[in-house]
Amino acid sequence: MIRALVQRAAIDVTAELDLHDAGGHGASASFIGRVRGEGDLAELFLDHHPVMTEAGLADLAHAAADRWRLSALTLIHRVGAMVPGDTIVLVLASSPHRAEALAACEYLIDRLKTDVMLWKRETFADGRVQWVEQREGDHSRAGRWDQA
Amino acid sequence: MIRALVQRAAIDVTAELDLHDAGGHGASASFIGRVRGEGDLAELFLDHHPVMTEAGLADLAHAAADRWRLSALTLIHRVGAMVPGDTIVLVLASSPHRAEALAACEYLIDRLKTDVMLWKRETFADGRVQWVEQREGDHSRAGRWDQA
Amino acid sequence: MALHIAYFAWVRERMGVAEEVVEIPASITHVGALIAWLAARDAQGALAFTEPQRIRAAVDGVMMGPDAPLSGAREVALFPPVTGG
Amino acid sequence: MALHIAYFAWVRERMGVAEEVVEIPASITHVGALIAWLAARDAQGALAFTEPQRIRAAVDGVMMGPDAPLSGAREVALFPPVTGG
Repeated sequence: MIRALVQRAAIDVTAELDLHDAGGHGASASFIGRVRGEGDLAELFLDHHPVMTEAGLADLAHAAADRWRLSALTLIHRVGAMVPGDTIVLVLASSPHRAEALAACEYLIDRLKTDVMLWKRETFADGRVQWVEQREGDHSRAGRWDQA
Repeated sequence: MIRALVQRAAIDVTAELDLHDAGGHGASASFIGRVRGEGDLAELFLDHHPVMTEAGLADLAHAAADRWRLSALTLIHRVGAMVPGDTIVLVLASSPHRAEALAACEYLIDRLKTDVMLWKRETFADGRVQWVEQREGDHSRAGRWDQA
Repeated sequence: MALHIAYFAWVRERMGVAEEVVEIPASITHVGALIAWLAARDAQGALAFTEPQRIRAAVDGVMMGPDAPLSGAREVALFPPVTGG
Repeated sequence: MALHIAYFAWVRERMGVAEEVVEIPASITHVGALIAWLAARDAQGALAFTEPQRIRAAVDGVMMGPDAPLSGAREVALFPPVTGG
Protein backbone atom coordinates (compact mmCIF):
# COMPACT_ATOMS: atom_id res chain seq x y z
CA MET A 1 0.00 0.00 0.00
CA ILE A 2 1.42 3.36 -1.05
CA ARG A 3 -0.65 6.46 -0.30
CA ALA A 4 0.67 9.88 -1.40
CA LEU A 5 -1.85 12.65 -0.91
CA VAL A 6 -1.95 16.43 -1.11
CA GLN A 7 -5.05 17.69 0.63
CA ARG A 8 -6.73 20.81 1.99
CA ALA A 9 -8.57 18.84 4.67
CA ALA A 10 -7.09 18.22 8.11
CA ILE A 11 -4.87 15.13 8.30
CA ASP A 12 -6.52 12.36 10.32
CA VAL A 13 -3.43 10.77 11.87
CA THR A 14 -5.39 8.16 13.81
CA ALA A 15 -7.22 6.92 10.71
CA GLU A 16 -3.94 6.60 8.83
CA LEU A 17 -2.29 4.80 11.75
CA ASP A 18 -5.22 2.40 11.89
CA LEU A 19 -4.63 1.49 8.24
CA HIS A 20 -1.05 0.55 9.07
CA ASP A 21 -2.02 -1.14 12.32
CA ALA A 22 -4.43 -3.41 10.46
CA GLY A 23 -1.69 -4.54 8.10
CA GLY A 24 0.14 -6.70 10.60
CA HIS A 25 3.45 -4.94 10.00
CA GLY A 26 6.18 -5.51 12.56
CA ALA A 27 7.30 -1.90 12.73
CA SER A 28 5.81 1.48 11.90
CA ALA A 29 7.85 4.65 12.03
CA SER A 30 6.06 7.94 11.73
CA PHE A 31 6.76 11.61 11.56
CA ILE A 32 4.19 14.29 12.28
CA GLY A 33 5.03 17.87 11.42
CA ARG A 34 2.91 20.64 12.90
CA VAL A 35 2.67 24.35 12.23
CA ARG A 36 4.76 26.16 14.81
CA GLY A 37 3.49 29.36 16.34
CA GLU A 38 6.82 31.16 16.49
CA GLY A 39 7.05 34.91 16.15
CA ASP A 40 3.29 35.40 16.56
CA LEU A 41 2.42 33.43 13.45
CA ALA A 42 -1.32 33.68 12.86
CA GLU A 43 -1.66 31.68 9.63
CA LEU A 44 0.48 29.52 7.42
CA PHE A 45 -0.71 29.23 3.83
CA LEU A 46 0.76 26.61 1.50
CA ASP A 47 0.40 27.18 -2.22
CA HIS A 48 0.79 24.13 -4.46
CA HIS A 49 0.62 23.09 -8.09
CA PRO A 50 -2.46 20.88 -8.49
CA VAL A 51 -0.67 18.32 -10.67
CA MET A 52 3.06 18.67 -10.01
CA THR A 53 2.93 18.75 -6.21
CA GLU A 54 1.06 15.45 -5.93
CA ALA A 55 3.21 13.89 -8.65
CA GLY A 56 6.33 14.92 -6.74
CA LEU A 57 4.97 13.39 -3.56
CA ALA A 58 4.17 10.14 -5.36
CA ASP A 59 7.67 10.08 -6.88
CA LEU A 60 9.21 10.45 -3.42
CA ALA A 61 7.04 7.67 -2.02
CA HIS A 62 8.04 5.32 -4.83
CA ALA A 63 11.72 6.20 -4.44
CA ALA A 64 11.51 5.20 -0.76
CA ALA A 65 9.62 2.01 -1.59
CA ASP A 66 12.35 1.10 -4.09
CA ARG A 67 15.09 1.76 -1.59
CA TRP A 68 13.74 0.02 1.52
CA ARG A 69 11.59 -3.05 2.13
CA LEU A 70 8.34 -1.39 3.12
CA SER A 71 5.04 -3.13 3.56
CA ALA A 72 3.04 0.11 3.68
CA LEU A 73 3.79 3.78 3.15
CA THR A 74 1.66 6.86 3.71
CA LEU A 75 2.71 10.38 2.79
CA ILE A 76 0.18 13.16 3.30
CA HIS A 77 0.85 16.86 2.92
CA ARG A 78 -1.70 19.44 3.79
CA VAL A 79 -2.01 22.62 1.68
CA GLY A 80 -4.02 25.81 1.96
CA ALA A 81 -4.52 27.83 5.14
CA MET A 82 -3.43 26.43 8.51
CA VAL A 83 -3.01 27.76 12.04
CA PRO A 84 -0.33 26.92 14.64
CA GLY A 85 -0.74 23.40 15.99
CA ASP A 86 -2.26 22.02 12.79
CA THR A 87 -0.65 18.91 11.39
CA ILE A 88 0.97 19.90 8.11
CA VAL A 89 2.65 16.63 7.13
CA LEU A 90 2.45 12.96 8.01
CA VAL A 91 4.97 10.29 7.04
CA LEU A 92 4.16 6.73 8.04
CA ALA A 93 6.38 3.85 6.97
CA SER A 94 5.80 0.22 7.92
CA SER A 95 8.15 -2.69 7.45
CA PRO A 96 8.91 -6.05 9.00
CA HIS A 97 12.26 -4.47 9.93
CA ARG A 98 12.46 -1.49 12.26
CA ALA A 99 15.68 -0.09 10.76
CA GLU A 100 14.08 0.13 7.32
CA ALA A 101 10.90 1.76 8.62
CA LEU A 102 12.96 4.35 10.51
CA ALA A 103 15.32 5.07 7.62
CA ALA A 104 12.49 5.47 5.12
CA CYS A 105 10.64 7.82 7.46
CA GLU A 106 13.70 10.00 7.98
CA TYR A 107 14.54 10.02 4.26
CA LEU A 108 11.02 11.04 3.33
CA ILE A 109 10.71 13.91 5.77
CA ASP A 110 14.12 15.26 4.76
CA ARG A 111 13.17 15.08 1.09
CA LEU A 112 9.73 16.56 1.66
CA LYS A 113 11.33 19.57 3.28
CA THR A 114 13.27 20.42 0.14
CA ASP A 115 11.94 18.66 -2.93
CA VAL A 116 8.20 19.00 -2.76
CA MET A 117 6.66 21.75 -4.83
CA LEU A 118 5.17 23.97 -2.18
CA TRP A 119 5.34 27.64 -1.36
CA LYS A 120 4.81 28.89 2.18
CA ARG A 121 3.27 32.22 3.11
CA GLU A 122 3.27 33.39 6.71
CA THR A 123 0.79 35.87 8.15
CA PHE A 124 1.60 37.30 11.57
CA ALA A 125 -0.61 38.64 14.33
CA ASP A 126 0.35 42.21 13.43
CA GLY A 127 -0.85 41.71 9.84
CA ARG A 128 2.61 41.34 8.31
CA VAL A 129 2.72 38.84 5.43
CA GLN A 130 5.79 37.18 3.96
CA TRP A 131 6.57 34.38 1.54
CA VAL A 132 9.17 32.03 3.01
CA GLU A 133 12.52 31.80 1.26
CA GLN A 134 14.33 28.51 0.73
CA ARG A 135 16.42 27.42 3.71
CA GLU A 136 19.98 26.22 3.22
CA GLY A 137 19.94 23.88 6.23
CA ASP A 138 17.24 21.72 4.75
CA HIS A 139 19.17 21.34 1.54
CA SER A 140 22.32 20.14 3.25
CA ARG A 141 20.30 17.65 5.32
CA ALA A 142 18.50 16.24 2.30
CA GLY A 143 21.83 16.12 0.44
CA ARG A 144 23.05 13.42 2.82
CA TRP A 145 20.84 10.90 1.05
CA ASP A 146 22.47 11.43 -2.33
CA GLN A 147 25.76 10.15 -0.99
CA ALA A 148 24.33 7.16 0.87
CA MET B 1 6.60 15.70 29.88
CA ILE B 2 8.42 12.39 30.21
CA ARG B 3 6.29 9.24 30.41
CA ALA B 4 8.04 5.86 30.81
CA LEU B 5 5.60 3.02 31.44
CA VAL B 6 5.70 -0.76 31.64
CA GLN B 7 2.18 -2.10 31.43
CA ARG B 8 0.16 -5.28 30.90
CA ALA B 9 -2.71 -3.36 29.29
CA ALA B 10 -2.87 -2.73 25.55
CA ILE B 11 -1.03 0.41 24.44
CA ASP B 12 -3.44 3.14 23.32
CA VAL B 13 -1.37 4.77 20.60
CA THR B 14 -4.04 7.33 19.71
CA ALA B 15 -4.38 8.55 23.29
CA GLU B 16 -0.60 8.94 23.57
CA LEU B 17 -0.42 10.77 20.25
CA ASP B 18 -3.18 13.10 21.39
CA LEU B 19 -1.10 14.05 24.44
CA HIS B 20 1.76 15.05 22.13
CA ASP B 21 -0.57 16.70 19.63
CA ALA B 22 -1.98 18.93 22.35
CA GLY B 23 1.47 20.15 23.31
CA GLY B 24 1.99 22.36 20.28
CA HIS B 25 5.28 20.64 19.39
CA GLY B 26 6.65 21.27 15.92
CA ALA B 27 7.64 17.68 15.26
CA SER B 28 6.74 14.28 16.64
CA ALA B 29 8.59 11.15 15.62
CA SER B 30 7.17 7.83 16.65
CA PHE B 31 7.97 4.18 16.47
CA ILE B 32 5.39 1.44 16.92
CA GLY B 33 6.61 -2.12 17.31
CA ARG B 34 4.10 -4.94 16.88
CA VAL B 35 4.27 -8.64 17.58
CA ARG B 36 5.08 -10.41 14.33
CA GLY B 37 3.34 -13.67 13.48
CA GLU B 38 6.33 -15.36 11.89
CA GLY B 39 6.74 -19.11 12.07
CA ASP B 40 3.19 -19.70 13.33
CA LEU B 41 3.72 -17.73 16.52
CA ALA B 42 0.62 -18.08 18.70
CA GLU B 43 1.68 -16.07 21.75
CA LEU B 44 4.51 -13.84 22.84
CA PHE B 45 4.99 -13.55 26.58
CA LEU B 46 7.24 -10.90 28.08
CA ASP B 47 8.55 -11.44 31.57
CA HIS B 48 9.82 -8.38 33.43
CA HIS B 49 11.22 -7.31 36.78
CA PRO B 50 8.56 -5.19 38.49
CA VAL B 51 11.06 -2.58 39.68
CA MET B 52 14.14 -2.83 37.49
CA THR B 53 12.35 -2.94 34.13
CA GLU B 54 10.48 0.31 34.70
CA ALA B 55 13.57 1.94 36.24
CA GLY B 56 15.56 0.95 33.13
CA LEU B 57 12.92 2.44 30.87
CA ALA B 58 12.91 5.68 32.86
CA ASP B 59 16.73 5.83 32.72
CA LEU B 60 16.62 5.48 28.93
CA ALA B 61 14.01 8.20 28.63
CA HIS B 62 16.06 10.60 30.73
CA ALA B 63 19.24 9.79 28.78
CA ALA B 64 17.43 10.76 25.57
CA ALA B 65 16.01 13.91 27.15
CA ASP B 66 19.54 14.89 28.23
CA ARG B 67 20.95 14.29 24.76
CA TRP B 68 18.34 15.96 22.58
CA ARG B 69 16.08 18.98 22.98
CA LEU B 70 12.76 17.25 23.48
CA SER B 71 9.54 18.92 24.52
CA ALA B 72 7.77 15.63 25.26
CA LEU B 73 8.74 11.98 25.39
CA THR B 74 6.65 8.85 25.79
CA LEU B 75 8.07 5.36 26.14
CA ILE B 76 5.64 2.53 26.76
CA HIS B 77 6.49 -1.16 26.79
CA ARG B 78 3.87 -3.81 27.11
CA VAL B 79 4.59 -6.97 29.12
CA GLY B 80 2.71 -10.22 29.73
CA ALA B 81 0.94 -12.26 27.06
CA MET B 82 0.44 -10.84 23.56
CA VAL B 83 -0.68 -12.18 20.19
CA PRO B 84 0.59 -11.30 16.70
CA GLY B 85 -0.46 -7.81 15.66
CA ASP B 86 -0.47 -6.43 19.22
CA THR B 87 1.52 -3.28 19.81
CA ILE B 88 4.42 -4.22 22.06
CA VAL B 89 6.28 -0.92 22.22
CA LEU B 90 5.65 2.76 21.54
CA VAL B 91 8.27 5.47 21.34
CA LEU B 92 7.02 9.01 20.81
CA ALA B 93 9.44 11.94 20.82
CA SER B 94 8.42 15.55 20.25
CA SER B 95 10.66 18.51 19.66
CA PRO B 96 10.59 21.89 17.97
CA HIS B 97 13.24 20.38 15.65
CA ARG B 98 12.51 17.40 13.46
CA ALA B 99 16.08 16.08 13.41
CA GLU B 100 16.13 15.83 17.21
CA ALA B 101 12.74 14.12 17.40
CA LEU B 102 13.85 11.58 14.79
CA ALA B 103 17.24 10.93 16.36
CA ALA B 104 15.78 10.47 19.85
CA CYS B 105 13.15 8.08 18.52
CA GLU B 106 15.74 5.95 16.73
CA TYR B 107 18.10 5.98 19.71
CA LEU B 108 15.35 4.88 22.06
CA ILE B 109 14.08 2.00 19.98
CA ASP B 110 17.62 0.74 19.42
CA ARG B 111 18.35 0.91 23.13
CA LEU B 112 15.04 -0.66 24.09
CA LYS B 113 15.84 -3.65 21.91
CA THR B 114 18.97 -4.43 23.91
CA ASP B 115 19.06 -2.69 27.27
CA VAL B 116 15.63 -3.10 28.73
CA MET B 117 15.20 -5.86 31.24
CA LEU B 118 12.75 -8.12 29.47
CA TRP B 119 12.64 -11.80 28.64
CA LYS B 120 10.64 -13.07 25.67
CA ARG B 121 8.94 -16.45 25.48
CA GLU B 122 7.42 -17.64 22.23
CA THR B 123 4.63 -20.20 22.00
CA PHE B 124 3.91 -21.61 18.55
CA ALA B 125 0.74 -23.03 17.02
CA ASP B 126 2.09 -26.58 17.39
CA GLY B 127 2.56 -26.09 21.14
CA ARG B 128 6.32 -25.62 21.02
CA VAL B 129 7.61 -23.09 23.58
CA GLN B 130 10.98 -21.34 23.59
CA TRP B 131 12.65 -18.53 25.46
CA VAL B 132 14.28 -16.11 23.00
CA GLU B 133 18.08 -15.80 23.13
CA GLN B 134 19.85 -12.45 22.86
CA ARG B 135 20.42 -11.35 19.28
CA GLU B 136 23.82 -10.06 18.18
CA GLY B 137 22.43 -7.73 15.50
CA ASP B 138 20.58 -5.63 18.01
CA HIS B 139 23.71 -5.18 20.07
CA SER B 140 25.78 -3.91 17.16
CA ARG B 141 22.99 -1.51 16.19
CA ALA B 142 22.65 -0.13 19.70
CA GLY B 143 26.45 0.09 19.94
CA ARG B 144 26.47 2.82 17.30
CA TRP B 145 25.18 5.28 19.87
CA ASP B 146 28.13 4.81 22.20
CA GLN B 147 30.47 6.18 19.57
CA ALA B 148 28.30 9.10 18.51
CA MET C 1 -0.23 31.27 -30.25
CA ALA C 2 -2.65 30.74 -27.34
CA LEU C 3 -0.87 29.67 -24.19
CA HIS C 4 -2.20 28.74 -20.79
CA ILE C 5 -0.08 30.38 -18.06
CA ALA C 6 -0.38 29.53 -14.33
CA TYR C 7 1.19 31.60 -11.56
CA PHE C 8 2.07 30.51 -8.02
CA ALA C 9 3.00 32.06 -4.69
CA TRP C 10 4.06 35.72 -4.83
CA VAL C 11 4.15 35.65 -8.64
CA ARG C 12 0.40 34.88 -8.54
CA GLU C 13 -0.22 37.62 -5.98
CA ARG C 14 1.69 40.21 -8.03
CA MET C 15 0.02 39.19 -11.29
CA GLY C 16 -3.36 39.42 -9.62
CA VAL C 17 -4.57 36.22 -11.32
CA ALA C 18 -3.90 32.52 -10.74
CA GLU C 19 -3.98 31.68 -14.42
CA GLU C 20 -4.78 33.14 -17.82
CA VAL C 21 -4.86 32.21 -21.48
CA VAL C 22 -2.77 34.65 -23.50
CA GLU C 23 -2.16 35.13 -27.18
CA ILE C 24 1.59 35.50 -27.49
CA PRO C 25 3.45 36.94 -30.51
CA ALA C 26 5.20 34.43 -32.78
CA SER C 27 8.52 36.04 -31.84
CA ILE C 28 8.21 34.68 -28.26
CA THR C 29 9.74 31.23 -28.74
CA HIS C 30 11.18 30.31 -25.34
CA VAL C 31 10.47 30.62 -21.61
CA GLY C 32 12.89 33.48 -20.96
CA ALA C 33 11.34 35.55 -23.75
CA LEU C 34 7.86 34.87 -22.37
CA ILE C 35 8.90 36.16 -18.95
CA ALA C 36 10.43 39.30 -20.50
CA TRP C 37 7.28 39.82 -22.58
CA LEU C 38 5.03 39.51 -19.51
CA ALA C 39 7.30 41.94 -17.60
CA ALA C 40 6.88 44.49 -20.40
CA ARG C 41 3.15 43.91 -20.90
CA ASP C 42 1.73 45.75 -17.89
CA ALA C 43 2.36 46.97 -14.34
CA GLN C 44 1.49 43.58 -12.80
CA GLY C 45 3.98 41.84 -15.06
CA ALA C 46 6.64 44.42 -14.31
CA LEU C 47 6.13 43.82 -10.57
CA ALA C 48 6.08 40.02 -10.79
CA PHE C 49 9.05 39.66 -13.11
CA THR C 50 11.32 42.47 -11.97
CA GLU C 51 13.96 39.87 -11.04
CA PRO C 52 13.67 37.15 -13.71
CA GLN C 53 16.55 35.17 -12.17
CA ARG C 54 14.24 34.46 -9.20
CA ILE C 55 11.59 32.89 -11.44
CA ARG C 56 11.29 29.16 -12.04
CA ALA C 57 9.25 27.64 -14.85
CA ALA C 58 7.57 24.36 -15.65
CA VAL C 59 6.36 23.56 -19.17
CA ASP C 60 3.54 21.03 -19.19
CA GLY C 61 4.48 19.86 -15.71
CA VAL C 62 8.24 19.58 -16.23
CA MET C 63 10.76 22.00 -14.73
CA MET C 64 12.53 23.91 -17.49
CA GLY C 65 15.21 26.59 -17.82
CA PRO C 66 14.75 29.96 -19.58
CA ASP C 67 15.99 28.52 -22.89
CA ALA C 68 13.21 25.92 -23.03
CA PRO C 69 11.17 26.25 -26.25
CA LEU C 70 7.47 27.07 -26.13
CA SER C 71 6.51 25.33 -29.38
CA GLY C 72 3.95 22.65 -28.63
CA ALA C 73 3.54 23.78 -25.01
CA ARG C 74 0.04 23.77 -23.56
CA GLU C 75 0.75 25.15 -20.10
CA VAL C 76 3.58 27.20 -18.66
CA ALA C 77 3.77 27.57 -14.88
CA LEU C 78 5.78 30.47 -13.45
CA PHE C 79 6.73 30.67 -9.77
CA PRO C 80 9.45 31.48 -7.23
CA PRO C 81 11.87 28.78 -6.00
CA VAL C 82 9.88 26.26 -3.96
CA THR C 83 10.16 26.45 -0.19
CA GLY C 84 9.45 22.77 0.46
CA GLY C 85 7.12 21.13 2.93
CA MET D 1 20.34 -15.40 57.00
CA ALA D 2 16.88 -14.97 55.48
CA LEU D 3 17.06 -13.84 51.87
CA HIS D 4 14.34 -12.96 49.40
CA ILE D 5 15.13 -14.55 46.01
CA ALA D 6 13.21 -13.74 42.78
CA TYR D 7 13.48 -15.79 39.60
CA PHE D 8 12.68 -14.72 36.05
CA ALA D 9 12.09 -16.26 32.62
CA TRP D 10 13.22 -19.89 32.28
CA VAL D 11 14.93 -19.79 35.66
CA ARG D 12 11.52 -19.12 37.20
CA GLU D 13 9.92 -21.90 35.16
CA ARG D 14 12.59 -24.42 36.14
CA MET D 15 12.49 -23.41 39.80
CA GLY D 16 8.71 -23.76 39.79
CA VAL D 17 8.28 -20.57 41.86
CA ALA D 18 8.53 -16.86 41.07
CA GLU D 19 10.05 -15.99 44.43
CA GLU D 20 10.86 -17.45 47.81
CA VAL D 21 12.36 -16.50 51.15
CA VAL D 22 15.20 -18.87 52.02
CA GLU D 23 17.36 -19.30 55.07
CA ILE D 24 20.89 -19.57 53.71
CA PRO D 25 23.91 -20.92 55.62
CA ALA D 26 26.42 -18.39 56.93
CA SER D 27 29.04 -19.90 54.61
CA ILE D 28 27.16 -18.58 51.55
CA THR D 29 28.66 -15.10 51.34
CA HIS D 30 28.44 -14.13 47.66
CA VAL D 31 26.17 -14.49 44.62
CA GLY D 32 28.16 -17.30 42.96
CA ALA D 33 28.03 -19.39 46.12
CA LEU D 34 24.29 -18.81 46.40
CA ILE D 35 23.77 -20.09 42.86
CA ALA D 36 25.88 -23.20 43.59
CA TRP D 37 23.98 -23.77 46.83
CA LEU D 38 20.61 -23.55 45.03
CA ALA D 39 21.88 -25.93 42.32
CA ALA D 40 22.80 -28.47 45.00
CA ARG D 41 19.63 -27.99 47.07
CA ASP D 42 17.08 -29.89 44.96
CA ALA D 43 16.17 -31.13 41.48
CA GLN D 44 14.60 -27.78 40.50
CA GLY D 45 17.77 -25.94 41.47
CA ALA D 46 19.92 -28.44 39.59
CA LEU D 47 17.82 -27.89 36.45
CA ALA D 48 17.75 -24.10 36.70
CA PHE D 49 21.43 -23.63 37.51
CA THR D 50 23.06 -26.38 35.46
CA GLU D 51 24.94 -23.70 33.50
CA PRO D 52 25.78 -20.99 36.05
CA GLN D 53 27.65 -18.94 33.42
CA ARG D 54 24.25 -18.30 31.76
CA ILE D 55 22.80 -16.80 34.94
CA ARG D 56 22.69 -13.08 35.63
CA ALA D 57 22.03 -11.59 39.05
CA ALA D 58 20.78 -8.36 40.55
CA VAL D 59 21.22 -7.56 44.22
CA ASP D 60 18.62 -5.11 45.51
CA GLY D 61 17.93 -3.96 41.96
CA VAL D 62 21.53 -3.55 40.81
CA MET D 63 23.19 -5.91 38.34
CA MET D 64 26.05 -7.75 40.04
CA GLY D 65 28.67 -10.36 39.14
CA PRO D 66 29.12 -13.73 40.91
CA ASP D 67 31.64 -12.23 43.34
CA ALA D 68 29.16 -9.72 44.71
CA PRO D 69 28.72 -10.07 48.49
CA LEU D 70 25.36 -11.00 50.00
CA SER D 71 25.89 -9.27 53.32
CA GLY D 72 23.18 -6.67 53.79
CA ALA D 73 21.27 -7.82 50.73
CA ARG D 74 17.47 -7.91 50.94
CA GLU D 75 16.61 -9.30 47.49
CA VAL D 76 18.59 -11.28 44.97
CA ALA D 77 17.11 -11.67 41.46
CA LEU D 78 18.39 -14.53 39.30
CA PHE D 79 17.62 -14.74 35.58
CA PRO D 80 19.00 -15.50 32.09
CA PRO D 81 20.58 -12.74 29.96
CA VAL D 82 17.83 -10.29 29.01
CA THR D 83 16.45 -10.50 25.48
CA GLY D 84 15.43 -6.86 25.23
CA GLY D 85 12.20 -5.29 24.06
